[in-house]
Amino acid sequence: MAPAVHLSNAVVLAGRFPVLAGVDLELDAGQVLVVLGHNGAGKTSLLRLLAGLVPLTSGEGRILEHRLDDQARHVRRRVGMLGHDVGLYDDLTPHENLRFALRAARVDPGAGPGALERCGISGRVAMTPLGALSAGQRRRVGLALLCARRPELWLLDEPHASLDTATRQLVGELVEEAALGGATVVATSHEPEVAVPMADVVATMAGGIVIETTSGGRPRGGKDVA
Amino acid sequence: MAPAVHLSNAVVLAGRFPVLAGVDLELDAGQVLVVLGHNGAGKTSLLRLLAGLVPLTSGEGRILEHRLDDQARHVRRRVGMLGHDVGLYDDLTPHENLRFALRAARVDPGAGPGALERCGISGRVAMTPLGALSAGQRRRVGLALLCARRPELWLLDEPHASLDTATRQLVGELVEEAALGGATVVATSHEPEVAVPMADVVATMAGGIVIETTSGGRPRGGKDVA
Amino acid sequence: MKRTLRRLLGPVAVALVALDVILGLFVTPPDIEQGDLVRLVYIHPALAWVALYVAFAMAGICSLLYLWPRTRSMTYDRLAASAVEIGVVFTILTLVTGSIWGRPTWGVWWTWDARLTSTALLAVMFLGYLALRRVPADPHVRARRCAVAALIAAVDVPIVHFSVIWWQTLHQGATVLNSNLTPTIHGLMAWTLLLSFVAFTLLFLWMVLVRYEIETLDEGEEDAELADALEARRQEGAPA
Amino acid sequence: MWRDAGLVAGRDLRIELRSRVALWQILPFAVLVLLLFAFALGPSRQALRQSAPGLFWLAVLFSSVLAAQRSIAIEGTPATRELTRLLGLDPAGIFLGKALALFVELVALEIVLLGGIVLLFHVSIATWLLLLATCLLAAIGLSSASVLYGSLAGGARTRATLLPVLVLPVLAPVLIAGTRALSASFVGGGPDGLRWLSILAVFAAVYTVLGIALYGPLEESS
Amino acid sequence: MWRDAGLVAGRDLRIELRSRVALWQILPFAVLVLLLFAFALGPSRQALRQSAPGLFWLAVLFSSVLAAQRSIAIEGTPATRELTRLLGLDPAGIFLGKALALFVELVALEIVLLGGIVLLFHVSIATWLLLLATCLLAAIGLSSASVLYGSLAGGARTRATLLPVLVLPVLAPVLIAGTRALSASFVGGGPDGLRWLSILAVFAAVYTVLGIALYGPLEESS
Ligand code: HEM
Ligand SMILES: Nc1ncnc2c1ncn2[C@@H]1O[C@H](COP(=O)(O)OP(=O)(O)OP(=O)(O)O)[C@@H](O)[C@H]1O
Ligand SMILES: Nc1ncnc2c1ncn2[C@@H]1O[C@H](COP(=O)(O)OP(=O)(O)OP(=O)(O)O)[C@@H](O)[C@H]1O
Ligand SMILES: [Mg+2]
Ligand SMILES: [Mg+2]
Repeated sequence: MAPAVHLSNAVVLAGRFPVLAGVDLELDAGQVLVVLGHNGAGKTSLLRLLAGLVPLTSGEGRILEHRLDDQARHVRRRVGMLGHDVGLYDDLTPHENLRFALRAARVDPGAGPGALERCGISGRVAMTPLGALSAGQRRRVGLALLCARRPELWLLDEPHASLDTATRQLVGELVEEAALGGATVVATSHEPEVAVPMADVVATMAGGIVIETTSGGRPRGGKDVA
Repeated sequence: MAPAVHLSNAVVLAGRFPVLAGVDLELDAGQVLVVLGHNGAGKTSLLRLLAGLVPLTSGEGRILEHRLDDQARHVRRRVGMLGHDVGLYDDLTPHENLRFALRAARVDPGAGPGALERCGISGRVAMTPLGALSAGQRRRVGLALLCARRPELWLLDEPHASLDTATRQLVGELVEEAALGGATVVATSHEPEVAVPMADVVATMAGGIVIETTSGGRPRGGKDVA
Repeated sequence: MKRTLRRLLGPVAVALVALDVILGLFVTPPDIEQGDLVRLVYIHPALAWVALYVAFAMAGICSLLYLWPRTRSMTYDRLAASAVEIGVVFTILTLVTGSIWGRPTWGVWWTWDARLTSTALLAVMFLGYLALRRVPADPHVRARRCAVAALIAAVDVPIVHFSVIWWQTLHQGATVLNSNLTPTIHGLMAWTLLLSFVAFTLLFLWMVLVRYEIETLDEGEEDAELADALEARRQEGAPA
Repeated sequence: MWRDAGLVAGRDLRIELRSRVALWQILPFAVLVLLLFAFALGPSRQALRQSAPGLFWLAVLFSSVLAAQRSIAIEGTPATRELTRLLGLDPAGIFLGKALALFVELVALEIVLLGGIVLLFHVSIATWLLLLATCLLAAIGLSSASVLYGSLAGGARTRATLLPVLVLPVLAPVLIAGTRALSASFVGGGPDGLRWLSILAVFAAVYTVLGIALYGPLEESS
Repeated sequence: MWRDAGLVAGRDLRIELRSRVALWQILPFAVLVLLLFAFALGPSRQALRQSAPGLFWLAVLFSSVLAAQRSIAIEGTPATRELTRLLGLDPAGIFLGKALALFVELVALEIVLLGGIVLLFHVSIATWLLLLATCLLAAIGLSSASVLYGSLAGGARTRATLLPVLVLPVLAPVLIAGTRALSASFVGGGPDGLRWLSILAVFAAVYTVLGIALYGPLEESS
């Protein structure tokens, strides 16, 4: 089977600055990759490339059988991303946001309330416009969207940031569930203590390239499925 | 000496919703308080109240000898805050941003470059408009501003979020330095492992009030100065 | 005392307006030139007076009182808002009655007369204030913003007034101002006219007070609500 | 495509209903523009009546730029735009949906403004059918072009200032043709009006087709 | 106060120099508005020349709303506004600084637009001094009022649409007086021009004073 994610010598420019300077990466379906690295190493840029949101300047990229250079649209449909900013509508409530997003993604919107509930958004909070929610609550809604949508490639940019202790554990559970279900997960992190245990592979980035790849702490059970 | 921070039964409304539902708090100059609590507990709201950015609906508040209800302007001048969003100008470079902010705060702008350097912003990054920087780099610039400005009350909203391992340690150092210099520090956190060791007092919030106050892990050296 | 005054104000205002209408419609004679149309004189000028002078002055003064730190209180904010809201109604009624009157007298619904133009401009200013008021914000923030907006608008009123008057007179259009009315006024008509001013001013004040009371009622409920809300908020922390 | 269009139009109109921006901000603005024109041109009734059709369309144009800005603002931050791209909505559907929502608002706007010029500028309408066709076709053209250009400008941090410069020159044909067609519908010049109407129709068709075709590649890049 | 004003004006102008929004977006918009007026009023040279002063000021007004929006946008997100409040800048200084930066841009704009109407609308200038005074006084009034209202609307998420409705009615006297004063400077009517000039002067003075006095309480809250 072809790998779920394949990058070779991928270069991405922002303006004239190469945010990615030749990344090689290969992941199978069902694997969990955690990306570490100093600030400005290019982790967010890598996720955005994998999501098909920025064009590849040179090098090669294939995500879930689609080429990144000319089939980015197909890539995007199958990818779910939780960025530094969740990107939902401030004027709509979490419920309405999920309803819209799930219908747009052609997923049964019935899964929305359950997912919100699971991520700890219920009652009053689920009825408050997103703009009024706290930082952590917004991220929870973003997580709930992923959880209800179940994309084939999960891209999580510092998924633990802003979440409280209870929800942090949930992130681990959701990632494990997704990987067991055959999805590929790429997460960045600045907290190796919590992130490495959930990874099959740990990549360390610096200066726009991957400088080291080691194996993570995920129990073998995960590997078997992949 | 009067306490640096004194709140009694402080209530703050956002719209009709009580984000703070009666907070009691007392801190001396030179003390470090770490605030823990679930998402939506009211940590950010507490910091914004202490900064004089939101009006007190009922209860009493005194910050550095100024009443929060009618002297908020004086409070604001003496407070430095690092929020979820740093709030500097995206069009200006870190250098220019610090230069403007320090001059506005009537501090010698000469301290800017040193502080940036210390927070790991130098060379190319210091010359790139803020809007192009990575999440962690932006927070570093925010930290550098505090570090150069040396306010009397530091308010840090999840100071460790988005920072890489090296800079995380720097946060602890800066807080310790500020406290030794007589400043009061209030920091929120979702990572007790890193935050509690730097605290004199740890307050746990839930549902808009402080439900528990314990002492933190800061060595007694800190206490003596206060 | 205040209460009884307010209770009295309503019936008195309504009774006076009714009296004015009866006098205007049935007792006073029709005009030689304008016929029964002249009866609008017992409504329209009074409406205009209330809309432009009473409402704007009230909004301006209340806003000033709000901004002045010593007298700051949400009461003034609410009063100003009520004055503007009711003022908009009166302004629109002025425009409508004026247009209805203008159609037979001038042959057009509208003419670029100084008074008409400034009325329209002030109506838009009122609308701007209401638009600002609808912007979601903290009540105190909103109160301050709106007070400043009302004050700026109020300061603009004389400037608008003079510029529009000069604008119009310099380029005299084909306007028939109502000077032809003055000679036809006789005793009873004058009294009815005077009555209309008093009646509509009282009506305005009463409506403002009612509007204000509705808002304070909301507010009063809010106080009760606040206790509940505080309790509910504190419970959020309890482990589920 | 139609399903996505409905979804997007529903979202835009729902946010509009909640915030009432069009009602409280854009409509008063449109009326205000009419007043300002009168100030600029002086109170002479004759001059105003003659230029009424042009002023009507100018007011529509400026207000529609404002409405387009609101329509972009609904998309929110760059992060929101990215999320929409990741959801895999059909770009043609997004375009149609946003254009539809804008079209509804523009028609409401035109009705109010028409009332305004009839009252304020003393014009009377001879050919109702022509008027109706002019307004509808123009609204289609305006909304399609605005949404298309809105997507061009929407990514920029300076979109509040960029959008008017981009979109107004493109809308100039609507202004010219609309003015002529409206004049014709006031004085009752049928055949002349039809010619201008056909320009409006072509404009509307071209920008709707262009929008459906180009919205995808555009969003791709922004 | 003056020190802070200089600091703020410096920041605004520096950001402007870097982004060139005024140059590349607002100026073209202003010229465009003139062209659209020409389209809307038809090709009659006589009519255009007569309405040139009014159209000039309308174009200035619309462009200055755009410039004011840019001036708010420079303040950036709510977080940026909060930071500014925390830095303890003197509110009167902030007001003066922002108004100064806007004034500089508006004067540049007026110069270009004057060139525009001289070329497009075939007018010639009789009294230069009156022209100069009109333009300067109007620019002061426009910038003060716009900055003041900008701060009112700036906190709102819908400011792009809210600002025009708020500020344009208040600016109407500038339009009227400016138009008349400009007409006078074209035909050379001195005394009449002076009367209008006095309205502009009063307007400028009132709004500058109000701004200095009220900016503090406003920023306090928003
Ligand atoms: C839409 C059209 C009109 C508007 C907006 C309008 C507005 C006003 C305003 C603002 C006033 C001033 C009130 C005051 O100073 O106390 C006024 C007064 C008056 N209007 Fe009108 N008006 C309109 C049409 C007319 C017409 C058509 C007539 C009759 C031919 C008329 C007759 C009067 C009279 C008799 C007064 C009071 C006497 C006076 O103060 O001179 N108005 N109107
Ligand atoms: N237009 C640009 N011009 C110059 N440099 C740029 C530009 N855009 C991005 N950069 C640089 O590219 C890097 C972006 O990295 P990226 O956002 O991927 O970092 P990251 O690894 O996610 O960091 P963090 O941990 O802070 O989130 C930063 O160093 C930034 O300064
Ligand atoms: N206008 C509003 N209407 C209703 N609820 C509101 C409003 N504004 C804020 N809230 C609620 O108040 C709380 C705000 O809490 P705050 O932002 O202080 O949380 P926090 O402790 O900082 O959380 P986090 O850890 O997620 O940053 C949230 O529960 C939010 O839903
Ligand atoms: Mg990042
Ligand atoms: Mg928070």
